Amino acid sequence: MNNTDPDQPLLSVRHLAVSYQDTPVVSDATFNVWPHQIVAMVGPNGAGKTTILKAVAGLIRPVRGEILYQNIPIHSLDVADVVSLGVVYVPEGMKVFPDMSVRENLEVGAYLNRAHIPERLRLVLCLFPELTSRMEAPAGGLSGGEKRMVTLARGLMAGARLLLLDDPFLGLGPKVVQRFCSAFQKLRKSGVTLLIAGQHVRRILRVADLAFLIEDGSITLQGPGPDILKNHHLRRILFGHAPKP
Amino acid sequence: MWFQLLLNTLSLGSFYALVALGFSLIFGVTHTFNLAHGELIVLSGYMAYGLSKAWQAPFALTLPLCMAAMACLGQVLLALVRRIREPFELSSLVFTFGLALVIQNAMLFLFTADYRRIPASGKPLRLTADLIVTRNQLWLIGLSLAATALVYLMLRKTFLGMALRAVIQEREAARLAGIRVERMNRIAFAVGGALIGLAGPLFGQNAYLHPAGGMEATLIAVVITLFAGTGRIRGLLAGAWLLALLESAAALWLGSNWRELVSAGILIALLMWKPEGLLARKKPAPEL
Amino acid sequence: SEIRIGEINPLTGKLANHGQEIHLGIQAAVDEANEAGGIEGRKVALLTRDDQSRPEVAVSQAEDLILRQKVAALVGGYVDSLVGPLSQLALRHEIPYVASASLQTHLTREGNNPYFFRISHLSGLVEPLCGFVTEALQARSAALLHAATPGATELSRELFKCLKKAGADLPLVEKFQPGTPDFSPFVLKLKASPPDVLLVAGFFQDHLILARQIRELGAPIKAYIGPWGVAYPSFVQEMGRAAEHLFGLSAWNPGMAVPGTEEASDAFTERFRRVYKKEPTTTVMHGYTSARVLLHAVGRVLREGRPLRGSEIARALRTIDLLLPMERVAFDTKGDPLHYRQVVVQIQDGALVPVYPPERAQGTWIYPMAPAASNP
Amino acid sequence: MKKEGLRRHLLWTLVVLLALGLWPLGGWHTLLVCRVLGFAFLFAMVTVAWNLVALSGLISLGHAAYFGLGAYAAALLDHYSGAQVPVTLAVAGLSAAAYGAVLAVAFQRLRAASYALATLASVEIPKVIADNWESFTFGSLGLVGTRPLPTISVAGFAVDLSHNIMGQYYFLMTFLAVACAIHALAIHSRWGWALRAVREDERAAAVLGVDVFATRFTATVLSAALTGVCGGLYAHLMGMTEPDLVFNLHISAMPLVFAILGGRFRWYGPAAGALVLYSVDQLVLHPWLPAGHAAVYGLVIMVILLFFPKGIGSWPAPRS
Amino acid sequence: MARAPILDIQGLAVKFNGRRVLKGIHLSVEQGEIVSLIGPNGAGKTTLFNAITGLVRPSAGSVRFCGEDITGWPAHRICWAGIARTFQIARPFPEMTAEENVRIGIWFGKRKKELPRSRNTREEARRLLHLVGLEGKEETPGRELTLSEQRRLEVARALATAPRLLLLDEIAAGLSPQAVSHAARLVRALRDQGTTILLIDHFLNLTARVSDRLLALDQGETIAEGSPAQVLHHPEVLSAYLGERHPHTGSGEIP
Ligand SMILES: Nc1ncnc2c1ncn2[C@@H]1O[C@H](COP(=O)(O)OP(=O)(O)OP(=O)(O)O)[C@@H](O)[C@H]1O
Ligand SMILES: Nc1ncnc2c1ncn2[C@@H]1O[C@H](COP(=O)(O)OP(=O)(O)OP(=O)(O)O)[C@@H](O)[C@H]1O
Ligand SMILES: [Mg+2]
Ligand SMILES: [Mg+2]
Repeated sequence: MNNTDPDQPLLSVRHLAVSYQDTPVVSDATFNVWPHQIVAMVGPNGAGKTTILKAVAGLIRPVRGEILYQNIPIHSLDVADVVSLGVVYVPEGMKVFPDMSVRENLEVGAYLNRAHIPERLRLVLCLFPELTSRMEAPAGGLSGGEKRMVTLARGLMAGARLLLLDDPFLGLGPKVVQRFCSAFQKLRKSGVTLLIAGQHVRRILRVADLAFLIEDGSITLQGPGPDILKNHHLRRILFGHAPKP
Repeated sequence: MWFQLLLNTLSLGSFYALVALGFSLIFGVTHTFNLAHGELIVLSGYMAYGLSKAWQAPFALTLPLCMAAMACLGQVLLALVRRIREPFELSSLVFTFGLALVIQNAMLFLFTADYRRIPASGKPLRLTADLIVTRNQLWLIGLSLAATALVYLMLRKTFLGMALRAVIQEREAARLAGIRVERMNRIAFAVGGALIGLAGPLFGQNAYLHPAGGMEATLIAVVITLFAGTGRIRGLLAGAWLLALLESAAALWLGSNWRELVSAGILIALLMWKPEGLLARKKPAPEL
Repeated sequence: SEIRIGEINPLTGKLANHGQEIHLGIQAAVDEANEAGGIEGRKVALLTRDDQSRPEVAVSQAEDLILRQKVAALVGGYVDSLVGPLSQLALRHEIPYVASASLQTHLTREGNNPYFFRISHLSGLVEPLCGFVTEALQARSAALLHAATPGATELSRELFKCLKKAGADLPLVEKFQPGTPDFSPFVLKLKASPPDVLLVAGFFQDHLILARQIRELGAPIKAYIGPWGVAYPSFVQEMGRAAEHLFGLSAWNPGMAVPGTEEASDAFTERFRRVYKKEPTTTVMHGYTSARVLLHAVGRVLREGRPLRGSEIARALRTIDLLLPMERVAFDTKGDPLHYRQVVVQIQDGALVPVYPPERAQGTWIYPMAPAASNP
Repeated sequence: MKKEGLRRHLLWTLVVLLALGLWPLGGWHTLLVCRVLGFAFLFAMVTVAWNLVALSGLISLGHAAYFGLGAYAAALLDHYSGAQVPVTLAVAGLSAAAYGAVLAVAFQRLRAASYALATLASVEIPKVIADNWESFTFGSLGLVGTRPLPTISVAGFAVDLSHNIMGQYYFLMTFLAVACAIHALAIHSRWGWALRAVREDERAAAVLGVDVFATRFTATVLSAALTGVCGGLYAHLMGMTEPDLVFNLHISAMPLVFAILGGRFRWYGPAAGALVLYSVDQLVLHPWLPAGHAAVYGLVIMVILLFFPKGIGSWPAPRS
Repeated sequence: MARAPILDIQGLAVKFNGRRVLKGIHLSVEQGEIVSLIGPNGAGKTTLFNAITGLVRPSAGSVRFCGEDITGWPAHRICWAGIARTFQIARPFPEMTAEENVRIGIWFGKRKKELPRSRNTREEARRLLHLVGLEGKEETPGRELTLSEQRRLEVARALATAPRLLLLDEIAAGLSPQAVSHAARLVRALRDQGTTILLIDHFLNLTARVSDRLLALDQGETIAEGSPAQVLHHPEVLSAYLGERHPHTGSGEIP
């Protein structure tokens, strides 16, 4: 429906500043996300990645700056309006609807976009076949990793154009991570833009067309993922040691 | 006599369920513990009474009118309740307690302290030699089945219902799925209000209207709702019937004075056996 | 200066309807006195308080009236559990208290309280009722149902005793919690073995449900008697045809006065309707009577030129003998009325017809009552 | 904020205590205010007791059961054996505590709504028994003529607690002081920390070594005992005990309202809520509006909740 | 002769609503060992922890700790006996500050009489918070901590009970690579102080680097046990957990 202009940034964050009860957390973040790219955000714990993503999703109001999605300012919109524009945030953590079955959990994900539920359900189950046998079980009784899968799958069900993934691999086993990671390329081909934050630095940066390093609420480094992975500063900040030659 | 008892029980249970339905929905979706529930029911009852007295409105017509009025009043209630802060359930409980006092007194002022009754329409029907069903009972059973079924279908089979339930369970995740929590609250209060509006005239027909009579209705609603487990609509009806059956059986065999003891005892026993509520799915075990 | 009278009644909550009726009766008596130029030229000020049917509130509010408002006497009161503590308070502060509606025996019989008076008592209900059932109706069997409140329990107990003594069969005696929304199991039991007479010591709202269910389920009893709550025009109005032929008790109703007071009674009725836009009831009359008695005693004290002290008013009360529309009021040494006696009335064609005792009857009773099929 | 806040807090407490303590020595309608505050102390004690359970994370709707049991125990003991008031009060507390212990064991798996409902139902059991065991409890007629509080001698002065309202005032105040002390302990002691941990996350608490059951059990039994003593006091103060009076829903609901409006997490919160609300209602609203006082009372509740979401107890202290 | 194992699990089985989640696990851990549990999501690792710490009642089997049979004990007694754990989905006390969270562990982790009389619990709590990298967050309520901070708090709280056996459930999840190395050092240091450690983690670089032994679970059963190298090359582990393509790194790239 929305024709994305490849010369226009899909998401444009300008001079964003966010605080929690007067404590500034993000001070001045400016970046663009271009359509059909995989963009990565890395940074040490507490740097402000989650905060930026939440601001984009409309969960917290920025104190300053603006967030434009396809040139529409979205920083003052309600979460639901942001979602209906096609920007879907998959939060960190394992928050599922505990008393609803896994299937219902996934269907709720598609609440605003109910056109192709069966297809998307199939796609999601290809990605997380572990859930197939648990579809009718209440989600509250899943294991930690299974809940994480439900959370991710729920986000995928929404049919997003811009998908914001917060620490997507957290709690997942290596095999699932691999499978999921290779799905990124497929998602991108199908027209989805991905903005991924997380701590699986290598894995994320390797696939990222563009990456930012966030420190103390501001962007200190940016560039194509594989390049930036070699950066000394980044390695010192994230890995605590200089790169091996 | 047994059939008669069963029929009476059924209608009493349906009465309980109708009284509880609105409360259960509002509590389930918005976590508002609305102690003014009974007062609103009585208010709606007075409205129907006024309509039928002043304009000889037929009973069937008063129902939709009361439902519409109460749905609107539900929005007012929501506007008030929205300002309450955490811990929401307890605070809303106390807040609506205050509200109940205000409404009660307003009704005392407006409608005086006289007991009123909405006359039953039409003669009782004799089904067999000694099985009699009154119009009132037909209304009760029919409407409670219909209302329960509708609310159940709405909650279980529609996307709206799924959204309502999602909001109950994880508010933030629901918002991120694009569900407008505010709108869900408004819907819950509107539907809940309409259910209150529906219960009012029936309450006035089956029992009586009195400004202080709301507390009893609230109590019924609270007991049935908590007993069934919040948001369990089918459980609500089953719980109401079960309670009515127990009460009637106790009154019949042990005498009316043991009625409360038996229902309390069984209630406690059932709660200890199934703390999650009557028809709750087997609990997904503690989350760890 | 004005004469300050304090009144305590349940003005809110479940008992509000009767509480407010008593209040209106008292108000009527006070207004009447003031319109007539006050008592010995002094205006009467009525200070009304709500007790919320809770004794500690009744006590606090009465104390407020006595200590802060300096009232000369107390009047009002609807339920015995509230009247009891107030009578003790009256004794402590030496302020006379005339209770408007109090029944229980022990309140006056136990202990010696020269400051407590009441214009009603239980035997004024039990005697006519029992006489009516056993002598007039000559019922062979009766069922008793009563609310789980002290007054209703005692009434039921006394009735039980007297019916037993008369040799009546009492197959079904039960009690219920006030506010029960459904009596159908009880009605089914009645239907299984119907007694001649059903005596229900419940309240207005209980009759609304029970009488209706009895009609609907067609329990073939011959008489339904509700000592309280039935003999009210509003009951007839709410129940419609379903109220037909039910019996109740009443101490007074418009057009049903103690012989010799017809004129005063009519004057009261007429005035009350005009001023308060309501139909006076027996409860209103209880309030009115209690206030009249108190004001009369106050007037006597003032007339005799004595100080308006509690002890003086109490003394005047003890020697009072006053003919009022509801009863001839005179107190025994314990403060109980000597002449309080209620009348059995039956609802006939929507009117309350006194039927027993014969000296106050204005019609004959219909027994057995019309079959259940009569249109509810 | 800390130090200054603490000083201010202490100052306030001192002022309030002094006012409450010295009031009766002379002031505005002393006797009347003493009577009203005396009852307020009694209900404040129930409120404080209720809050003990609430501090463990459970909302009880059944404190009328303890209250009624206490009242009946005292009244029956007085009636049948003529025991002295200290004895009847002790037995009142013990019998309520016993019921509390039974409930604490029976309801140990219940939480939140189901606990509330179970406690609500638990009132009916003693109530219906008291209502129907006519040969022993006199059924619905209740017990009348329970002897008033006795005369005690304090430091050589004989104080007739039944007639001396001021004596009654100090007497009840002492009880409230004890209850408040227990309540303070339930907030500031090691047990208080256990209660807090249990309230905030039961499983995490259990894994960290908090004995969840024992913590709750203690709170419930203490709370029941205190409430039972209040019931006993009530029976002696009013001289009568009726099922519907002492097992009244009102008694279960009142502490909840008072505690939440007063602030549940400060030692003085529940008591403050009860004292302020009860006395304002009785001393101001009732006389001012004999018929409409309840509406204003309801409005007051709503307003307090909107403007002091943490209860009026949070008012004097600086906001953090 | 070998000493008696500190933890000895025999045939432990757990059912949820009739579904067998653990099917007879045997495991014994020596004093001072670091043993890691690995396995795909939903294998039953957390459930095993729950069964050990008394939060879930096993349907069969026994758990012995220091020679004592602790099966079916209530959770707090197990804690007193010396077993502490962290939760995979962190559950801090939401209204308490981080410091108070830890102090709960210090106060209640042992029986009252076993607690030393005079202790500066405040200092101790701060030291533990510092240890897990939460300095500066002492006064933050648990509710306001980020997820990764909450996990660190879990560790500090568990340590506060001075356990002899520590069960760590995915402590590295969400930590930056540097913090993971820090965690690895912490785990080793704890072992050096004599604490026995059971570890669950999908970060293989943590588990493989620090543990003496690995236990691989799948669908409630042990599929492999032994040294890290052995287990990580075990074909069943490869197919069920690691995936065929990058057998050695998995998600746990070496930072
Ligand atoms: N609700 C909150 N209230 C106050 N401060 C908060 C809140 N949430 C986060 N913070 C603070 O904001 C800062 C940034 O947090 P954020 O969650 O954005 O970090 P992050 O980069 O996502 O870290 P991680 O890699 O651990 O997920 C942290 O210092 C955190 O303590
Ligand atoms: N409370 C519960 N009720 C019902 N089933 C449960 C419950 N807890 C866990 N399960 C099921 O038991 C199985 C094992 O769960 P467990 O949490 O032990 O997995 P895990 O190995 O820790 O997985 P992960 O790596 O994802 O944390 C899962 O299939 C899960 O669905
Ligand atoms: Mg984050
Ligand atoms: Mg796990």
